[in-house]
Amino acid sequence: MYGDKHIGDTLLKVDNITLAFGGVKALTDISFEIREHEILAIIGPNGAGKTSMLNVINGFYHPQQGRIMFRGAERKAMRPHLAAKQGIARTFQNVALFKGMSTLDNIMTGRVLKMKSNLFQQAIYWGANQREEIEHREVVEKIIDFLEIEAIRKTPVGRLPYGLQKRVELARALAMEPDLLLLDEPMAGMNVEEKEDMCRFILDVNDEFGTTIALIEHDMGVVMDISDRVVVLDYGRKLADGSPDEVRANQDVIDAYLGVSH
Amino acid sequence: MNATATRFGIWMALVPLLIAILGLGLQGLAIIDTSLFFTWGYFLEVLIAGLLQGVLYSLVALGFVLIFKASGIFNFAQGSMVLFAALTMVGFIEMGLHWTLAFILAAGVMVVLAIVIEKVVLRPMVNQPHIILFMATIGIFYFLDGFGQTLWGSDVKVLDIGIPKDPMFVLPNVFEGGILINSFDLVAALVGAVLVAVLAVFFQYTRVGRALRAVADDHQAALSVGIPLKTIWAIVWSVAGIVALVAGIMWGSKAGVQFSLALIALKALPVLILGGFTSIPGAIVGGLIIGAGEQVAEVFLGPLVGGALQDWFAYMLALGFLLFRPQGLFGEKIIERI
Amino acid sequence: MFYREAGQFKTSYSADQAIFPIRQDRLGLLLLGLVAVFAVPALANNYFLETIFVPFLVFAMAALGLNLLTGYCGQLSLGTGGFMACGAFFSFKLATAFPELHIVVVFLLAGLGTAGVGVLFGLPSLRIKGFYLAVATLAAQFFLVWMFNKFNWWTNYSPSGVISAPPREIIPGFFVTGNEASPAAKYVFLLIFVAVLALIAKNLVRSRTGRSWMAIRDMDIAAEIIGIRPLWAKLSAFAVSSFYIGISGALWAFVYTGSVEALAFQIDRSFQVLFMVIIGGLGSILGSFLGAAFIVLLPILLNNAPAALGIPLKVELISHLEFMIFGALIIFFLIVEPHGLARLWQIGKEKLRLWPFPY
Amino acid sequence: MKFKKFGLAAVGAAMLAGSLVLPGLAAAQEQFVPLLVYRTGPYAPNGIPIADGFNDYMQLINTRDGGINGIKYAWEECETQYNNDRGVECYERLKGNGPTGASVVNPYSTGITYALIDRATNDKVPVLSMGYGRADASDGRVFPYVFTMPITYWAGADVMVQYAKKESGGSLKGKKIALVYHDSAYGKEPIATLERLAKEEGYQFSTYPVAHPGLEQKATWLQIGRQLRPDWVFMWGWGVMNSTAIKEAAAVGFPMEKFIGIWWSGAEADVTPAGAAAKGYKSLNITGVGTSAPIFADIEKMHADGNGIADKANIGTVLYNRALVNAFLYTEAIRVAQGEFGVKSLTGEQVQWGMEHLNVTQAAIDKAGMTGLLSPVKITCADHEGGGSALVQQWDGAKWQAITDFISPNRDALRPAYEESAAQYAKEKGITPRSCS
Repeated sequence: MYGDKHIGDTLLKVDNITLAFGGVKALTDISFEIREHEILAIIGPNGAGKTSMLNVINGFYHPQQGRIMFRGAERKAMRPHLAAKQGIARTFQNVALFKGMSTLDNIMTGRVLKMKSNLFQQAIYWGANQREEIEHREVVEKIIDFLEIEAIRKTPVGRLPYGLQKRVELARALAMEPDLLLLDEPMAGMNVEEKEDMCRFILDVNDEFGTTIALIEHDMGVVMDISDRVVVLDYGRKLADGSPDEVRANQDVIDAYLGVSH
Repeated sequence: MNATATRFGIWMALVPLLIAILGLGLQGLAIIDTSLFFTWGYFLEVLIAGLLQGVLYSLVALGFVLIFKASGIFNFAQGSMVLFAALTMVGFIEMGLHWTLAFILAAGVMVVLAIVIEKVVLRPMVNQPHIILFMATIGIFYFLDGFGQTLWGSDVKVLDIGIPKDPMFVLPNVFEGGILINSFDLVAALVGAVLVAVLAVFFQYTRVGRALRAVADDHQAALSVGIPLKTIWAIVWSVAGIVALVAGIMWGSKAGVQFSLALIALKALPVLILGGFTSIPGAIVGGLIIGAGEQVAEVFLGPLVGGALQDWFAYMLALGFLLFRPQGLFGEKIIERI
Repeated sequence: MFYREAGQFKTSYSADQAIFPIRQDRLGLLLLGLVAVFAVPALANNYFLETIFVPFLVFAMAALGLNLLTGYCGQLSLGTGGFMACGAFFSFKLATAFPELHIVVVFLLAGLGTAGVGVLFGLPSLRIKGFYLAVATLAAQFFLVWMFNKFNWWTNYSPSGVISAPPREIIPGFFVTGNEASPAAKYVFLLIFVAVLALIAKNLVRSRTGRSWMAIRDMDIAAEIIGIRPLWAKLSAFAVSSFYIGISGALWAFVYTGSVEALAFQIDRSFQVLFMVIIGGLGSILGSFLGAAFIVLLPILLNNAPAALGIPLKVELISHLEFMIFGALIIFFLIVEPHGLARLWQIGKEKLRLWPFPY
Repeated sequence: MKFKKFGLAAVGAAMLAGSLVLPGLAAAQEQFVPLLVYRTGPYAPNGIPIADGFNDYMQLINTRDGGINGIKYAWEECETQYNNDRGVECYERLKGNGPTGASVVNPYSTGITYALIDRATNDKVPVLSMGYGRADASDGRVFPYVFTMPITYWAGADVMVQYAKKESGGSLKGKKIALVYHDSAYGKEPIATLERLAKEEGYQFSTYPVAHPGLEQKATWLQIGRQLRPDWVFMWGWGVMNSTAIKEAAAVGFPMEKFIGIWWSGAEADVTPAGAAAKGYKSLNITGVGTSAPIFADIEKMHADGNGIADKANIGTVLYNRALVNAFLYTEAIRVAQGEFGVKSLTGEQVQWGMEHLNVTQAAIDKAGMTGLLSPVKITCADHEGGGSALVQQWDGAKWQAITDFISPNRDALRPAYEESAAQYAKEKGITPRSCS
């Protein structure tokens, strides 16, 4: 599949979004789009509003102005679990795993929306529910293989090192078989080797499953290497939007961001 | 601060209006259902009795608020601290000490208790979720119940520090038969008011008080500027212990010092919900509302359902309230961060 | 030594997902089951059956219910007593209004009714959390007990508000409630009933529902992001939990004490069950049983041990000590092992699996 | 690993079993009585003198008389904390002790009594619920093993009304009577009787439930004292509720002379916490007051000899005396049974026979040194109440004083009520009443 990736139509469109907490504007009049099958990076200095942007897309925050269009239809104010239903998955800046559960169970929770057996079938377990459990277990095992975390299947995630936790969180998001995957700093706090692994996984996911990915990342090297397009935010406003090369050449971005950090 | 003061002012201005509406409502109800009884004098009498009772609830709630503010712990053991403090004081009085001396000694015991709790229970549990700490305080509750009885026995003990108990009748010219006010409740309310004033001064103007408020705002930040968290916790638990002692004296001289005193903590919980877990004025106002509310409900609505609704009325009131304003009247709004 | 699982390979996911994947565990459980069903009623005298095994099983049921809510779904409830009262009075009304209804059906229906009440009082959990919710469940506790105490309809207008369980057979000639029920019959009935319901609980927690509960417990925001509806997860936890607690209340009234008034389900009962869950282990089915056994046995041991050891202690001192020991144990467990006896059991097992080699 | 578990279980079982066997190792010929006591918990102030009274009476029988015709009492206390399930556990644990098991059980809690009725009937152990428990258990045809002697709550309500009527100048017509009651099975017992009497006597009757534990009665007393302003207030209170009621009554200025409690609202522990406010408060009592009966000299002597068990401060208190009378009644029943079955350790079933043939005459009371402590009682197969009576006592600020003689309730009206209620119970439980003719 390598090489013949083609970027499709607009999957999600962010249209003039403004978000404020009390008097403080977190996002001002932001517009951009995410296209099918692409990897979009959202970058910007700390406090630029990147995570707030993801939270809006996710349905956690309800913007005061603007619209979110998903697959061409306007999305009304919604709860996060509805976003999940539409096929939007997400990982968090600080790992948000279910600490009391094993790796396997964490990933299995990602299948919640795909499972259909009702409470009584689950209570009896044998029969429909067991078939379903096994069926989904097979899917989850594929993801486990894919992310190379077989060895920690039964380990409670609270005991895992940080890098592995991030990977499990990605696995959980993948288990949802999402159309759009939001990654909030997937490589934060990792060493070079772990970062390389994670990059590979992200690219593989994009390639093999065709999943659209929007990610926030601070490491410019990574961003420039893996993303198809880059959106730059600064103080809640959009500075630039374009291919990595275009963004790299943009004077505003250089002034506001790249010039400072490099 | 200013916004809070303004809001407080608005609320206070609304109170007479609310009371009038409540009275009119009950009067209307009494007209519809003739088995109910209503006169304005009687209504005011019940209201005042309820408000005075409410101050006693506030006294217990205050102990909860102090600890919650400083450590984020919901101290379920506050009730048994009330019992334990009162038992200890009566114990000292029975040894022949004057009650003032007994008070000082009992306060000392409460301070020691606070230090022990901090060392044995709180310190090993520092980074645990709050709900675990809450359950630990249930453990303290049981332990203190047993410990207090082992030390001082299970008998009913009389605690009399000379508070007058006679009924008083005021405004006999305005209302037929006057309005009955219990002098004991009045004294208890005054003591409560004084205690609140002292606590307010303590928090506003002393070094420890400022440190306490800093801790309440942000543990990490307080630690980073060199405020010794452990000392602060011990101090807060001590203060809460002394508040418990005062509450114990008031309740004890009202109902006798005995096992059941620990149960009044249950009455303070709806007060907290109503007033907010972190607000001292909230504890006071919440106590007044719950006190007045449940007395008025019991007297004027109780006959409709066969009475004894005091048990749950406060909880239902608080629960209804919770659905509309989860942070309580004066609590800080909880903003969840992701 | 006894625990060698080497050589036991799982060749299918269904084998791996079995409740007891290790053969020794299965054998042990089978043995335990056989002993419990045949040996215990044959060997234990009525005192053991009536005052240890029967209340143990009833309490285990209640602890199981609370554990589903608090241990698995993370919603602290202090309303257990109130929900037990629901089960007791619902089943009394059903059993007396429809005498032909089989007693197990009565219990299950009472459980369903309690589940409905549980959902009603679980609604605030959508807006409030932690001890705010705990206080809200206290409202349920006080209101329900008051209601059953206040309205005579619930007791069929008994002048005193006490209900007495009518005699009922599980199979013809085999009474489990009322005068003629033998302790052994009660015990065996309870054992099977509770075991089946425990199995159902286990099935639930290892399926989608259980995972949703645990997800809500561990991190509700992340749970919502992957599509778990907090409303559904929390209310289903309240419903299932109340179902179990309701049945335990029915069993309490019908099988254990035989007659009961609403005040038997005071707030103390809620705490008692909560302690079982904490000591046994939050989020563990096994823990519910261990916790129930512990809390049932501790006072009996405390009352008997001094005499057995020849140290005469006054009864009042014993019961004061009991309070203190309870309190201290709660704190001890929360500090040392927040996952309770079940976790200790698991650690012990892991050690044994490796024995005699430490690594 | 499994062996280890079985090992643990075995050790546990052995410990339990050992502790169960020990008390039974004592002497061969003795009469065992389990004592369900509550020396701790919210009702300990009442439970302690009761337990003390039982201990002292049985100790007195053993030390003074060398037992009942030589058969000594053996007894064991079990702490119930006034908890029903604890009570059941205690009963089950102790019922098999002694050479012949429990002779009689005295629960001293309405809730525990209810819980034990089925069990004790099955085990053939008589339950003596003296002034508490089910009033309808007076019908011995339905409740063969439950005894309510000397008097029930319903009869108590009747006595109260009789007293109020006499004090009101012979008629209660148009008077207002309020009942303040503990909102529980116990507190609700008198309501039906008082309602019936309201019709007969023409008084206006209102009820005021007080939620457990009864610390909060402000609203109740505002309603009573400031709105209803009744002529009489009756109270079915328990524990802390009693003293709180007295205080709140005083706070609204209700006259204590018009305030009558049932016999569970009339112990020292019920009035002392109220202090001076309680002076003048009245209550019923099923036993005599004070230490004037001859038996107290013997008790005094026993304590002087160092054989006493009770806390000396409790001797002669209301509840101590009640326990004395209680122990006296079953002691007499055991004597009767010994007459029938021989002088030996008797079973519960035999003691039940003794109870059903118990006839405590004034002469027997005097002979036992119990003069003034109780009125005569005669039990039959059908009547398990035995025609006892109650007196009114008043608190003078320091101690209780009897202010009337024993007053007999009007049982002609009560008996049909017992029978009706018992018949309903029998129907619900599927019991066929035995024949007593």
